[in-house]
Amino acid sequence: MKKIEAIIRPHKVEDLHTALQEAGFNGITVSEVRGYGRQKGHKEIYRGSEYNLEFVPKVKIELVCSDDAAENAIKIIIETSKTGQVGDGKIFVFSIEDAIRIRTEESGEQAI
Amino acid sequence: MKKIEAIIRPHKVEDLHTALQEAGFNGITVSEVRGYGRQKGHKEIYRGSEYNLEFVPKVKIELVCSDDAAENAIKIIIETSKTGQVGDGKIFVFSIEDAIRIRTEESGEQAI
Amino acid sequence: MKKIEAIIRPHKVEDLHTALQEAGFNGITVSEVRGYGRQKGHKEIYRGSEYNLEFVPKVKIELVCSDDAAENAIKIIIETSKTGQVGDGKIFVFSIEDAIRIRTEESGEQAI
Amino acid sequence: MEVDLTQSINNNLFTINNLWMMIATALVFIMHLGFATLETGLTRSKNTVNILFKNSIIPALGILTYTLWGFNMMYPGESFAGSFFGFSGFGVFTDAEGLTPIYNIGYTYWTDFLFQAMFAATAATIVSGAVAERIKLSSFLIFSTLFVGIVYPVVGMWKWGGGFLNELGFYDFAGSTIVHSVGGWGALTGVVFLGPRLGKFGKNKINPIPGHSMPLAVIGVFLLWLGWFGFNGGSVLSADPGLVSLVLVTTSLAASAGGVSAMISSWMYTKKPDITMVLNGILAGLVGITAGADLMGPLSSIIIGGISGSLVVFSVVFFDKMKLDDPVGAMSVHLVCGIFGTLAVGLFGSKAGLDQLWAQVIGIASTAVFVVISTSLMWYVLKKTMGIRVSELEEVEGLDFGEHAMEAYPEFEKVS
Amino acid sequence: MEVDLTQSINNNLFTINNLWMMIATALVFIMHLGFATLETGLTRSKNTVNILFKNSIIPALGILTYTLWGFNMMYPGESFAGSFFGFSGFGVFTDAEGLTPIYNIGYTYWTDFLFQAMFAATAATIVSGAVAERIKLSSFLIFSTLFVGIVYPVVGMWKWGGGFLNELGFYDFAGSTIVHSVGGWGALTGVVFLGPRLGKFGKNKINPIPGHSMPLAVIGVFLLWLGWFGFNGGSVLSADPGLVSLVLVTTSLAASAGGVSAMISSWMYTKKPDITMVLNGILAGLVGITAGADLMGPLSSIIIGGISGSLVVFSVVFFDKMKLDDPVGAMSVHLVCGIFGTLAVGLFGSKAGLDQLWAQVIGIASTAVFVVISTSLMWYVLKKTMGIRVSELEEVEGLDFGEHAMEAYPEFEKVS
Amino acid sequence: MEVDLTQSINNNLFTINNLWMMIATALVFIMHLGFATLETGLTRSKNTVNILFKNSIIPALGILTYTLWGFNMMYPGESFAGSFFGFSGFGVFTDAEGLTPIYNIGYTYWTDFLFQAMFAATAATIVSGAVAERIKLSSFLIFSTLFVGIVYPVVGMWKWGGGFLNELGFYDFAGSTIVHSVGGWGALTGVVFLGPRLGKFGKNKINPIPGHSMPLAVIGVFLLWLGWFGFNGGSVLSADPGLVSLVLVTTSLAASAGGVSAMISSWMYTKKPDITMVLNGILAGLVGITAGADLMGPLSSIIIGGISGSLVVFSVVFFDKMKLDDPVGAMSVHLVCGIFGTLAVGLFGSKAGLDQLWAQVIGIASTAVFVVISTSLMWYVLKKTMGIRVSELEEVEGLDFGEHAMEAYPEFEKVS
Ligand SMILES: Nc1ncnc2c1ncn2[C@@H]1O[C@H](COP(=O)(O)OP(=O)(O)O)[C@@H](O)[C@H]1O
Ligand SMILES: Nc1ncnc2c1ncn2[C@@H]1O[C@H](COP(=O)(O)OP(=O)(O)O)[C@@H](O)[C@H]1O
Ligand SMILES: Nc1ncnc2c1ncn2[C@@H]1O[C@H](COP(=O)(O)OP(=O)(O)O)[C@@H](O)[C@H]1O
Repeated sequence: MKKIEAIIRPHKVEDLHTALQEAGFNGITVSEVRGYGRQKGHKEIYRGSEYNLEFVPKVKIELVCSDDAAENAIKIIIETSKTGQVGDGKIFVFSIEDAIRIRTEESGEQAI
Repeated sequence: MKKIEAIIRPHKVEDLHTALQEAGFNGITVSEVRGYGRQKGHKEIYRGSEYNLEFVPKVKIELVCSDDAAENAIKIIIETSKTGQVGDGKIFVFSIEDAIRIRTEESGEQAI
Repeated sequence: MKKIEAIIRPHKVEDLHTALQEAGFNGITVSEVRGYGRQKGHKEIYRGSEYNLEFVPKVKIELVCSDDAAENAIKIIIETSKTGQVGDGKIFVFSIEDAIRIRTEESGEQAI
Repeated sequence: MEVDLTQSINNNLFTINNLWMMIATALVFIMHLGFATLETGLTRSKNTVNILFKNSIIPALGILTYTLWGFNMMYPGESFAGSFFGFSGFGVFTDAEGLTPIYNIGYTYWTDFLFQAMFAATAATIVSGAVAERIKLSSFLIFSTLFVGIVYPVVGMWKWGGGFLNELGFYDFAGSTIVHSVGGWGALTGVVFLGPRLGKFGKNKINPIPGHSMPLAVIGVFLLWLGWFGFNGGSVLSADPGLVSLVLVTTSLAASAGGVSAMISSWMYTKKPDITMVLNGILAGLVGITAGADLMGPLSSIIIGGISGSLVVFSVVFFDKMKLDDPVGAMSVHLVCGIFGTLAVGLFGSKAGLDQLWAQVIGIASTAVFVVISTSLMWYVLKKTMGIRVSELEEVEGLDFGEHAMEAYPEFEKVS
Repeated sequence: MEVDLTQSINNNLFTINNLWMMIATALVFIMHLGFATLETGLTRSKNTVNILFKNSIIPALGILTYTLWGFNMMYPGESFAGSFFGFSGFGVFTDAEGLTPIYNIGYTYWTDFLFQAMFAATAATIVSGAVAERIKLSSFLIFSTLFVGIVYPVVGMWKWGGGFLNELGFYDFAGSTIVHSVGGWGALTGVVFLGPRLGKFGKNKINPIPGHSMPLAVIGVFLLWLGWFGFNGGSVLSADPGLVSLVLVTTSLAASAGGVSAMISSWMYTKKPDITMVLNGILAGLVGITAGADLMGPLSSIIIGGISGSLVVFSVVFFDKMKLDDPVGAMSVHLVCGIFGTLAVGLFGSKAGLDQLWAQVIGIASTAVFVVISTSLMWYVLKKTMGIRVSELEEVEGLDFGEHAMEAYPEFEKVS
Repeated sequence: MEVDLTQSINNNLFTINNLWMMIATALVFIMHLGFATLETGLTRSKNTVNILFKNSIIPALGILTYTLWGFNMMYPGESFAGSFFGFSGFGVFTDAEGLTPIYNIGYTYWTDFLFQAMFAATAATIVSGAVAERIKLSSFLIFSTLFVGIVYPVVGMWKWGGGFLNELGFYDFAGSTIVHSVGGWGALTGVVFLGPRLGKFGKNKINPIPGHSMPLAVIGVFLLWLGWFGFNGGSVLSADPGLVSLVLVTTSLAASAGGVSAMISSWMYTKKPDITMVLNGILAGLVGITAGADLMGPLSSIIIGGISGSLVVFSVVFFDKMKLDDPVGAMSVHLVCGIFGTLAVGLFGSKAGLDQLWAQVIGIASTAVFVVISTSLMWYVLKKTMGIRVSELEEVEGLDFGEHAMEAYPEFEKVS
């Protein structure tokens, strides 16, 4: 099994979620993060002083799926989250040893 | 060493924390996430329109422990977090290459 | 490639970020977490009752880099985040299978 | 001609008095926002919509009930009043005389009605805080309607409507007993019937459940203090310069002393200065002075406020020990200090004396008996029929989900 | 000597009246904070700085414009007024007479001016809510200045400045039409020209966009209710005890009935009690009673408020169905209930009758025609020249970034 | 008989005047909530409990100190007053005469006292903002008590108590100098003795530290503007229709012009419209007009407000450049605009002239000398004895943990 972590733009979450759902991915976990990368953040102003807000709001998507499904998941993430502008984000792929569904105690691919 | 990530119901955090402590697990990291899965979220209402809040508030627990202790940790998580209702959450297990305690620069199992 | 996760004190984020940037690490992802460990949290008071706030606010830094760069990254994290007091935090190192830049679809070390 | 002049002068005085009473009405009105923000600030965000909902709809329901029958039950007028109960019919209505000094030199019929209507709703709002975070909305709305519509006007009539407490010499200037401890007793029975919030009391352990926003709580207390200028100042029932200004002074001094005394008590008791205690201390001072705000001098006001401020600190701790869970401290503020303030009339100021003290005790006791019994009955019947407490799951997930399917702060990612 | 006494008595009355009018002015002023918090609460946090900015600067701009020419355009005085337009010059100025009962027994020139100036700015604030979360700041500021500076005083003059609507017998006590529906029509054209917020309407689907803070919304509504005591009560233009106190009663009863009726309607319609609907219901009742607050008795007030409260619930749903996106419900509250309230003068209370109803219809229609045409023109020109809507990217990221480079709640880690 | 009538008329006037003064007192009271929310909004959430605590307890402490001796130090009465210092004994007390027009046609003794007591506490609150986020609570409480209890009444006596500044012809209507710049100088010395917040000034770099809640800041400014109606309007010391209404107009025009001018200045300077600058601009206009609010016409008020509004923008930037760290801009608003407003009396309006200007300069300078020296002494002694600054760790973790062991927004998971 694989765990896919994607850091994407916040306003892409809904599209991505819909696309994943349609493709049969039935679970994801989402969290709020701030990112720093090539996209350099906003200039902000406060009481007459400018400063650079280096961290940009991003959303992290975590998706666990079977090895086979990973490629498709990655494709979907790229398709829905790409704008071509700096700051679209990254996808990281990990291998995962086990997954367990707490409710049923099933493990492995049954669990996801 | 293993890293265990569990996505659980928010109100189970305290029980789980107490149980882990009692079992000798001396460190965890907790964060707020939103999950989508079989549990389909609440119907919400706002100004006369209904909509489905698809993402459900969950808490992510991260716990790093020795390979041997992992099984026990998983057992404890299941025990305390299980309600039998859809939405109890998942446990994901990863292998981790190294752990370092910043304060002492110890690494490996000493660090956790 | 490696993924480095560090749990550090919130007020160290800026220093760490500056140091990583200077060392040529061009991207990180940051999120807010709460930690429990040897540092036992504050005594808090509310309406005449004391209680122990066991979870301490921490920040999680996620950094993906090449295998070679990992050591340097770890060194920098330790240097900037260490105060010597209990609660400085932990560094966890994972191996990561792949990284993809959504914008360009590059993968591997090019992506980071 | 001189008669004309005298009448014009009289009319002017009437206009001034009435103006003050209308402003006092507006000030009492804003107390409802004070209660709303205070109670919201001292509870958890998962129950915020629910609390805001209750505090928004109570004034509306209270004013309507008071229009329909409450006013005429509380102030039935001589011809319709007994010593314990009176009623002069449904609805509010006046002829032209009601708008002249003949009705009362201090206010028109309409001002009279609206000022009293704003007062009435505060009693129910006091209960709302104590039963927060676990009560079923529908049951609470029924309880509140009955409470504002029957319990409050009946007790009110005993004193302000010319009933037996008035005849007896009981003194309660602006309602330490008639408003605050009436609300407080209703809160107490509610707390007993409902039981504590889940997780509040462990074995041998009290778990504080901190409120989610201190700024909201502070906004609430300042608005309440402001509103009290109308609550006490308006209870003079005219713009009498000496009396109203004295009342504002005693009110402010008691509030100040209450805040400072609560700060000192809590600082000594827990080793840290506790903002929620200071806030409750200010309110405690305000409730404490309410029964005798027109009878005290500066020093007595400071003493009464100071005692109330300490009382509230230890009372909060005491109720916790008794496992009576009151999220916002309504019982400590309104019941305990309401009782103390009523007694203070017999202990300090121009009416102090044993006879007076005895009259005060009777007033407190008869109110206690009636409100405890009547509200217990109401809670009991509601509990047996529709239930008064939400399910465990709903309580855990928050009443905002369960009762309203809505969130108070629905944003997940701030920038989505 | 008697003349002296009479004059002193008269002066006293003048002082009282003027005092009430100044207080009413302060109460209307605080409505701006009410609008600011209500609109902020009902929109997303990424646009909060923008909304606060608009609502803070509008009263300032409005007061200044009104000083420079607006007041003299709305109240030109007989010698400068036609039936449709009048103007008596730039700036505000008075001689000594303007500070005596000779000017008006109810208020001085300065009080007159300031009370009206506070009113004026509310009309623009109404628009602000409806066009929130997507309008360009600079265009909005220009629109608002023209709206407060020209559109509002012109319509106002038709009735309150002695223009043709006044001659015709049209009645609008405190401005259901002259203030609220003027604002409402401006809101409607703005919404049409701007289009809905991104993501509000999917194919066959309405996506609610919940506001980010219910406590702020509640604070707003209570402050507005409070302010309405000055808005309606001050429109008596003196401290007349009978009339002002009646107006406060009708105002409060309509607000209460509006809230309760909206609660019931929304509870029946969506099966859950919706706090935002209760809040809008209270405002609806207030807007509804505004045209005839001095003509109604308690029962008519409750009926008018009750109808308004239900109207607003179905109106919000209706506008959503029409794909007219109004984040705070300004059109439902101010336009729909403004129209209903104006009609209510012909249907209920002491002026009810077919003739009056007809006059009301003419007043509503002529206001509609003028405001829709003039504001459409303004929106059109602004759209063609500087543009009225922010870029898609800016809307997605929030106007706070784009327009202000600032965040309303900038903290990331609370404890950093 | 005529004498009777005259007296009744007089009594009525007394009642009206006193009513206004009591309302003005309530309005000044609500400024404390304004300061509390403004300062909370413009600082970080980790220090919120601390700021709320200070702003809740200061009015209480201030009112008590003023009761005990402050009032009698500031208004000693002729028999107890020198040119520089006077004192007529401890405590407040009046005989029956103090409640009649014999005391003063404008107010009773009690109203007089309470109005002045509310004023007094504002001076300390001004300091509170400037020293926020790093000062030790206990030291601040001692400083504030001495400041309200000694520094403020001494300077106040110089002018309002009949001291040497009054004899000299110095004019300060409602306290641009006597209240605002007294607070401002205390803020300045505090800032110097404390030093900047950690991380505010890097090498060659100013790091803005954004406040955590813009809605709170906006609530604060609107409440302050509202309160200013009482602050300035009440300083007429009667309900005189012409004068009070003029003062409300000049106050509002200066506030509006201040806001607009700060908007323009900040928009031009930083290329973005800055809400915090608009808010400070409004306050700047209010402080600027305070010294001469009864002397100006509309145009002068707009000019004074406009200049103040720009002044505050550049002053904030200037103090940052001087490495004087003032989280809320208290020095820019209260000190800089307090000085400018005091000078403006000599430059604009009915008292303008070189002699007056000179008197104003003397007033400003003598206040500066006395307050700077006395507060420096206080800060110095406090620093050497108990310390005035929290530890570095405490500052980093937030004063809420360190001083109060409490959080303002304690929720971690909203739904737990
Ligand atoms: N090496 C990295 N490790 C962890 N997260 C990263 C790394 N590089 C980038 N990110 C995350 O990805 C986001 C987007 O990256 P960025 O370089 O700005 O744009 P792009 O992905 O278009 O090249 C960043 O905001 C950050 O959250
Ligand atoms: N494939 C997955 N990848 C990542 N997170 C998942 C996945 N499936 C479920 N989750 C997380 O687990 C939570 C619970 O899952 P759900 O399917 O609702 O219930 P259950 O665990 O009882 O089957 C979800 O809300 C989501 O946060
Ligand atoms: N076994 C663990 N698994 C996951 N996170 C941990 C673990 N141990 C500690 N942490 C995280 O590291 C933080 C610091 O650890 P702590 O034991 O308090 O201090 P130190 O790192 O100085 O020994 C904790 O607050 C927690 O977030």
